[in-house]
Amino acid sequence: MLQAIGVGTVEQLFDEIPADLRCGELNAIPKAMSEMEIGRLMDTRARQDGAAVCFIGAGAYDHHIPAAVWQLATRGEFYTAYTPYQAEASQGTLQLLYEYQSMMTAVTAMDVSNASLYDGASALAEAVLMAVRANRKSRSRRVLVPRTVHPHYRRVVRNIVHNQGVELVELPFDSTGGHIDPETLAAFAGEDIAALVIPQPNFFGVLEEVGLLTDWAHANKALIIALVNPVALALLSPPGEWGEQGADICCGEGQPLGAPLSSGGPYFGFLCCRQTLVRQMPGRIIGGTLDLDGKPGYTLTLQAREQHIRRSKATSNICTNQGLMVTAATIHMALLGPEGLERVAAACYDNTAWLVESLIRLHGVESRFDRPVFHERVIQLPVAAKGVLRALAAHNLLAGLDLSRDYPELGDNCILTCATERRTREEMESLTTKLERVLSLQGGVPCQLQPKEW
Amino acid sequence: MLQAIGVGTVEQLFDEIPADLRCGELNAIPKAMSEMEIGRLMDTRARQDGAAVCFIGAGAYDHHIPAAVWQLATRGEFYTAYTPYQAEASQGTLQLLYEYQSMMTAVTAMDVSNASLYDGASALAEAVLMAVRANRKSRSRRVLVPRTVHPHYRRVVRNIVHNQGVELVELPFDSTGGHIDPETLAAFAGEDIAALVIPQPNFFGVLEEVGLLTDWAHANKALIIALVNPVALALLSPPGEWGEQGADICCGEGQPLGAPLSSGGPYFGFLCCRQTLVRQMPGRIIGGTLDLDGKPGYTLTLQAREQHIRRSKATSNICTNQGLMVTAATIHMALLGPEGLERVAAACYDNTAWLVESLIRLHGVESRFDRPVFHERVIQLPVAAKGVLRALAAHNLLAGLDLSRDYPELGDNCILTCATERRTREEMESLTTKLERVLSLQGGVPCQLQPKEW
Amino acid sequence: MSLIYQHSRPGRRAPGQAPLAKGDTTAIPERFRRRVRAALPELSEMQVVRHYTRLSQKNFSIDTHFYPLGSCTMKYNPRGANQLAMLPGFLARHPEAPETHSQGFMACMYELQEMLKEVTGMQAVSLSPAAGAQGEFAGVAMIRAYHESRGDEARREILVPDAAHGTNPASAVMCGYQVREIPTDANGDVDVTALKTVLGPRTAGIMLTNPSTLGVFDRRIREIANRVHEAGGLLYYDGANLNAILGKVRPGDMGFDVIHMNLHKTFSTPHGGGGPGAGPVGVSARLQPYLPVPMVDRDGDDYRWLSESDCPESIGRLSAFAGNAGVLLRAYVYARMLGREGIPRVAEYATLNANYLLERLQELGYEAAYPERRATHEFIITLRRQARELGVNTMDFAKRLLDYGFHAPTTYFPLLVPECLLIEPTETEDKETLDAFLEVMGKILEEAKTEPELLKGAPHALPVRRLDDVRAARELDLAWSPSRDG
Amino acid sequence: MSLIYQHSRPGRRAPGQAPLAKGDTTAIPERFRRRVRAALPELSEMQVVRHYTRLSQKNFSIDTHFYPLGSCTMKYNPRGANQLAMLPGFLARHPEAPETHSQGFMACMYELQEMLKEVTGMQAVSLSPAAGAQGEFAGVAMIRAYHESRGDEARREILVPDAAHGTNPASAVMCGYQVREIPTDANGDVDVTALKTVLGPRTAGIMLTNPSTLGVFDRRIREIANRVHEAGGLLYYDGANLNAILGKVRPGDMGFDVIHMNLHKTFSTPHGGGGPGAGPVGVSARLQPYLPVPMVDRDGDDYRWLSESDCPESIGRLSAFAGNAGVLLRAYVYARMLGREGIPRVAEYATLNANYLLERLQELGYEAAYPERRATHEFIITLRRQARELGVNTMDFAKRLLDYGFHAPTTYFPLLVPECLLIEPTETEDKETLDAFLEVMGKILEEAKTEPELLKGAPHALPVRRLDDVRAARELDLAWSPSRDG
Ligand SMILES: Cc1ncc(COP(=O)(O)O)c(C=O)c1O
Ligand SMILES: Cc1ncc(COP(=O)(O)O)c(C=O)c1O
Repeated sequence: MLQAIGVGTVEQLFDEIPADLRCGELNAIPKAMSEMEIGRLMDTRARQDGAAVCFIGAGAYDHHIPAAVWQLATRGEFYTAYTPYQAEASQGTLQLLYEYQSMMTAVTAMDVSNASLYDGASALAEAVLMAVRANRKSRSRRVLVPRTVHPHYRRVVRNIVHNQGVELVELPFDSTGGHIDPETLAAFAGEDIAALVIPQPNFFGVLEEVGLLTDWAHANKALIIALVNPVALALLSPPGEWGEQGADICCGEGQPLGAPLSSGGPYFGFLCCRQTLVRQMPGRIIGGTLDLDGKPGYTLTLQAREQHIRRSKATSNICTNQGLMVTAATIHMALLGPEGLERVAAACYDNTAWLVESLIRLHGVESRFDRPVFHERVIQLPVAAKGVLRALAAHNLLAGLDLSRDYPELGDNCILTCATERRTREEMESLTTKLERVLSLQGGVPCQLQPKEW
Repeated sequence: MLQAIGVGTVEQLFDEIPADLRCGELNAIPKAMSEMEIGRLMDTRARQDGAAVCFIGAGAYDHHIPAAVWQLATRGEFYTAYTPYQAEASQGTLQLLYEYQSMMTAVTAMDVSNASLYDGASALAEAVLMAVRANRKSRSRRVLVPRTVHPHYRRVVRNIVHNQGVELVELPFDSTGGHIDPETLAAFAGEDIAALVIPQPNFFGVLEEVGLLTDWAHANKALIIALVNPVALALLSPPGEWGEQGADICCGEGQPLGAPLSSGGPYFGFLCCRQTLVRQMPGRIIGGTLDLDGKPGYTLTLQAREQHIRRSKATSNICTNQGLMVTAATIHMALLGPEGLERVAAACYDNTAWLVESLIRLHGVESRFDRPVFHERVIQLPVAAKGVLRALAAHNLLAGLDLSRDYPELGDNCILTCATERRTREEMESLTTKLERVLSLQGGVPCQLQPKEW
Repeated sequence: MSLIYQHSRPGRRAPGQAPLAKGDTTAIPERFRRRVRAALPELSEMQVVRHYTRLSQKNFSIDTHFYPLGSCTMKYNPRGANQLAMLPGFLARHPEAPETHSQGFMACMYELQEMLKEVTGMQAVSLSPAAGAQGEFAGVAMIRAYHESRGDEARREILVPDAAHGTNPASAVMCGYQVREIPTDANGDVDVTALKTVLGPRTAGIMLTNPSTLGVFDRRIREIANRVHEAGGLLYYDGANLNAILGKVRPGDMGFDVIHMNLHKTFSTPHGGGGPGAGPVGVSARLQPYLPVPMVDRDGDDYRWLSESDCPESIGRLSAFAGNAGVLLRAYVYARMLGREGIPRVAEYATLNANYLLERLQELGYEAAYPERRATHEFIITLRRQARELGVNTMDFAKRLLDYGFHAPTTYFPLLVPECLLIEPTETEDKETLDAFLEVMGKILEEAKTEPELLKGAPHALPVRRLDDVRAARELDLAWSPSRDG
Repeated sequence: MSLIYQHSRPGRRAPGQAPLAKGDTTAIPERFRRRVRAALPELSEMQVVRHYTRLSQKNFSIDTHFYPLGSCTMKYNPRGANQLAMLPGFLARHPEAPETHSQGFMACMYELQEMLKEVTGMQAVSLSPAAGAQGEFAGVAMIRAYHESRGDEARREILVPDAAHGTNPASAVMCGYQVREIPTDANGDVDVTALKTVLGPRTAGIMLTNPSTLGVFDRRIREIANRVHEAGGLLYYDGANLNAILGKVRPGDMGFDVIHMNLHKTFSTPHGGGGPGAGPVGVSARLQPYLPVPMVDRDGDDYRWLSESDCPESIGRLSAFAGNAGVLLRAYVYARMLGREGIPRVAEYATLNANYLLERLQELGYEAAYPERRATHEFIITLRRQARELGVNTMDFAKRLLDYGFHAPTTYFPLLVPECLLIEPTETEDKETLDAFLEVMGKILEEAKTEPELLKGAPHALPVRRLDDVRAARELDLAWSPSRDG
């Protein structure tokens, strides 16, 4: 090959790089390992982390994933293909994505879906930017974001949209219900608001009065951005049917549809909207069409919205999205079907209800909010959550998320707890018993089990 | 569908079964479980068993299996196909098996290979039957089987061949060398022997004098059945090159080529032979041929040897073989290549040598035989092996196989120990240290750690 | 497609797959050493992955095609069973690991033994045979051991119906028996009159499958069982067709003494392009002492192995360890997922699908071999008329089906029905697939009349056209060699 | 191929996949409840498996095809990285698990940060951006935060060469910047004269990739860096092309202030048909305070998270948790397997393969866009002559390649070279594959002359013929609905 090129050494191929810029050996990088060696290392590390029983939800849920999902999604043909730019050589990916779009519109009752964004939080940020672009009736760049939206999501949205001068206004929550009291919106009546975000269920697991909120927004010329859990939608009214007219944009975290917890990613963000807003949508969209012989096929469409065509005028900078996760989600939804998804949702609901009942029987443990939830609940402990969670973790029980950092108004004692369909009665009983023990020890006496600070 | 058939209920379809034979509910079978539930159960059970570090070999070896092997072998197209009866719809399997046959003949230096038998032990039984059929120069049904052949294999061979009146004669081993002393064969000179089995390495890991043995057998009109470890053949002289003429039949356990330990199966038996014996070979054989257009393709061939054509006159009753394991083995060999296989073998050799040196430094621990080995060694302990192994197992170290049951002549103190390329220095050091401790405790004092009997 | 060897280049490697350090082997004496490296292909990891990925796509399989291969029970293999059998803990267990480190695995095996007892109506089960044929060997060897233990040495014959699978006579011969064929009557049942004439003091036993490989349930099974037993023989049940009767009728209740099961059929473990399978055997009380080892026994909360020393009359072990353990784990998961409720449904849907196909094929003009009988989980059609009148044979029909994306049914088996197709749709196929198959079968029948050359030249749409089997057997080409490529 | 919906029948299920017991949800008030079930397809498990198995076979992919898609680095994705990143312990870790239960994962992340620092020559790395474009956003946001922290509010412009990837200008706009395009000179380098005229007090920074997407290494990078810095701007390095220079030259040493890396390219994590990726960012010392959170810090033997409270000047978090953790694990395994020795070899073989293809394509009669230049890991040929003389365009060439089993190179990008193909063979392809590609490229050139219709009508051998993109955009069909089929 060198001969064909007409050079003597491979090094000559780099001769356009100024010699003084060339680097030496990369000494900070360890020496090569064989697959067997790195396998041993990773095995040890994975074992280190993977032992606990998880009652944390807070945006990432421990669902059963059918074995077929990842066995199919990791087939080389799906797994090692690129973005389907050459449609004729990518009908596998393209048809699957079209099917995904179909399933997501079915679940959300919206008109159209894109083919994914990075995750739920960035999907919300894109939805906010999209709403500001799309709302022809509003000239403001103000968007109402309830404090019941996941705190990380609120941060991500701010970090992304503030550069474009979008103003986010926080809506408080009702301290007994844990929801947005529709009354609080009265203060904004008549103001120019581009959009209102409604989480359903909200970060506390609590169900929002989506119908009332949607109708208020539409009456005030604001668009509705629904932020939903797709599994919850098997039981809950879908955004397309909220209020009189339905939500305008709907987004959320796709993780509950076939993505393992996996330290927070890869997951995927989904984004759906009304037909009329489709040209404002960011991300890939797949469309059905015909080939030269009139046979149906699928292709990337509406590319004029995208960065590779529109560059600085694109609806977003997104390019690589979360295709493989969507592949898994599509197979996951196909395996569960409408009834299966409903059973999963119902089992989560039931489990969490059972767990909460069991926990609040303990002395001093209370349910913090009194309104209906889906599969998460804020639980108030009689003592500070931090030490209790730490003690339980030493028993490999991750009992929930400490809310004190993000919601100081709830005090130091509240945790957010979730029991998906994967949690068994035995695990829930064990959590209850261990919590009882920890609380009795911590009622004065310092906890015996003191793993290091986290 | 019932309507099309013309019945009212599915039950009617069973109306030819005499009513009094019909069974009721199968009460001893538990109720259905979902994939999630059985997943939890299996997970618990797998965890229960999978923690130990394994220094047992004795016919099943803990090798590294490249990740690609099983990711490819479990592709639905390989995994869920049947035996390739319809050749045109099975070129994937057929070509792969042809490649497998090619690789096995390369490794063994034999002319032809079949497409697998159940395991190494049954392959040896088939080889014995084949040799008895094939040896035109011998009228006896006597086969010499050294005591250095795996004890389970000897049992399996006997259990299978005794029904056909084949007589197995045991050859003793040399008590210092652990090998077959070629001198012992003098006793059989001039006798009518159909075949001699030569294990290489033998059950003790020891290398046999394959050249001398082969030449003796051929001089005495007996066929040679080589029983070999395919990984060892990367270092050791292949059966096709033993002595002046090479072995006639070669068989063995394919597990070291890509099959996980998996409680003993599925593995696969391989069987190769000289070209002239191919019509006596049992099992599937794939041949290259041409299609109607003259294009090359692959198909099952020499089916006239097989039960589905020849019925009671077939060379064997085998039908379903171990196709998937052969798929894995083929991919495994392709990934390693000649140099990789040699590296694996050399690492095993080196590790075992290192381990043995380390162990025999302990007081009273000795290497039992003095001849060269491949990757296993008989180690003699100063006390009975049983208690020592039990104590080490309590530390999750499986130090080797107790030989007292199968070789009472070696006494109670001998174990067979193996360190494949997967064993690390740390693991070997840990075995040495723990053994030292156990021995010091058992030197009089009974072992502290007494898990229940096994 | 090119062979893997044709991508090989000297010195090419997938370096991460082997140990990076080179072990020192200089101490091995020269006379034991290999002189020339084995001619394995030399490739990069990507070449291997790409080659075998593409190669796999040349297969039909259950995951890609309807595969109505009679007697083979090509039904869907649940992916969960695969995943769970391959959990790292199971894969890592050494067959000689002590019982203390094996309780999880042994619990599964014990429970599988128990479930198989219940499903078959037998007294005891041993799991170790590696496939159906090895199960048959074990079963017949137990029959022999039984007669021998009673000094009944004259029993040298095993009776086998002419419809039997080839493994049946072959297994009997492996056990040192002579085989006598029993004819089938016009309705597909065993010819009892003929049977009576051969039964006698030389009869060691009879091997049957019921429903038979003719796809009918032998209604006189009770009578057959009585006659064989009266003659002093034992009854062997070839369980390859167990799928048809799961939860409906049990071989033990029919009077069988010994049975093997093909877990790779009835219990849906993947066929893997030709295995591995698992062929557990179940026996009535009188054969229990002879069951092959190892087996798992329960002792309070603990499981323990039964081996030669526990079972002195056993026919012994048939594989180095405990058989195809990984296959057994898959079957265990499958049985637990089906459960008590699901097991009879297997037989119901399998039978429903078969009868539907049979009925509709007859409407299309195909001839049933046994038109008066119910189909069981499978059935036979015969193309003798088409062969005679149109000059197209069963093989032509079969190959043409491939062109339409359907795997062919079993052809020319059983041997007694001329030009036959043995069709087994299984319970996991849906009606739309069956209807699509019927549509194609109708089309092919039409083609056979109007364009017979289409059938004779088939397949046309596969990676290769029809392959020359005669050439393959005559000009043996069984392994690649460097000279092959010139 | 039929849609999954077309296999659906009411009431059909894969019952083992959902909980068997029905949870009680009657306590949910009516007004919150869904009234009609979602129109998801209703299928058996086998139908799903068969549908998606067959569907997958309609794709080209690295595991099946040569895929020389320029700028996309379609190289082999080691299967080991996948397997290890999917170990149960890693999959089960909740993103909010306490640090005590995360040390294994965090160790990998920390070491990956360190390795990426070394490879890029930067001071600090944050792993969280989910893909290249999000890395760009993070990088430009840091540039903005830097200027703002100094009160340098007038800098409102980001300079972007006309050859830049579309994400560059789009990301700058997402950060609230105006974009100014910089032209390219005749040799493919940045036009420094033009650059000088636009640099000034409004310049926030410049986004470059070097080697550029024109497949050449900008030899005056030092000068560019100096000029931009002198003007008070910062330099952003689009690391999509890092594969070309691994271990040879480092963006930090070239003078860049911030870089994103596409781990799904350079570190070979699978593209998954469009993601997920990972786009970590590295920075020089002055941008370190602004890195996005979370990051992993080391404290003796323990690892701990750095979040908003530890990094008050951070641009904050860009995803709910820590980005595409599973992708990062794959990249970590890949980097460890390559090691210090293997990393420079990536650049060497990638460059060798590209230069070989470029040379041989020119011999065949193809026109290089920059014939005087060395190819880096990729290069451009232009078909402007063929388009003019033969009336066949780049798209026709691309589609015809598909017929021969090669994925097309990137077409019509970068926009400034007319009728271009951007070709990146990557380091994992072997010479035989490159030669086969060259042979086909020769053939197609011949066909273009003799049978241009073959190209214009291509592809002919794929599951579909050329698809009508215009129709797709005009008659929007973005989701299946029951009415569609009936
Ligand atoms: C009726 C019948 N009996 C026995 C067998 C043999 O089973 P195996 O292939 O598992 O050895 C088969 C399998 O093809 C069969 O169909
Ligand atoms: C040069 C260049 N820059 C940036 C990107 C964007 O990266 P990503 O697709 O990961 O967002 C790409 C990927 O296509 C690229 O090729």
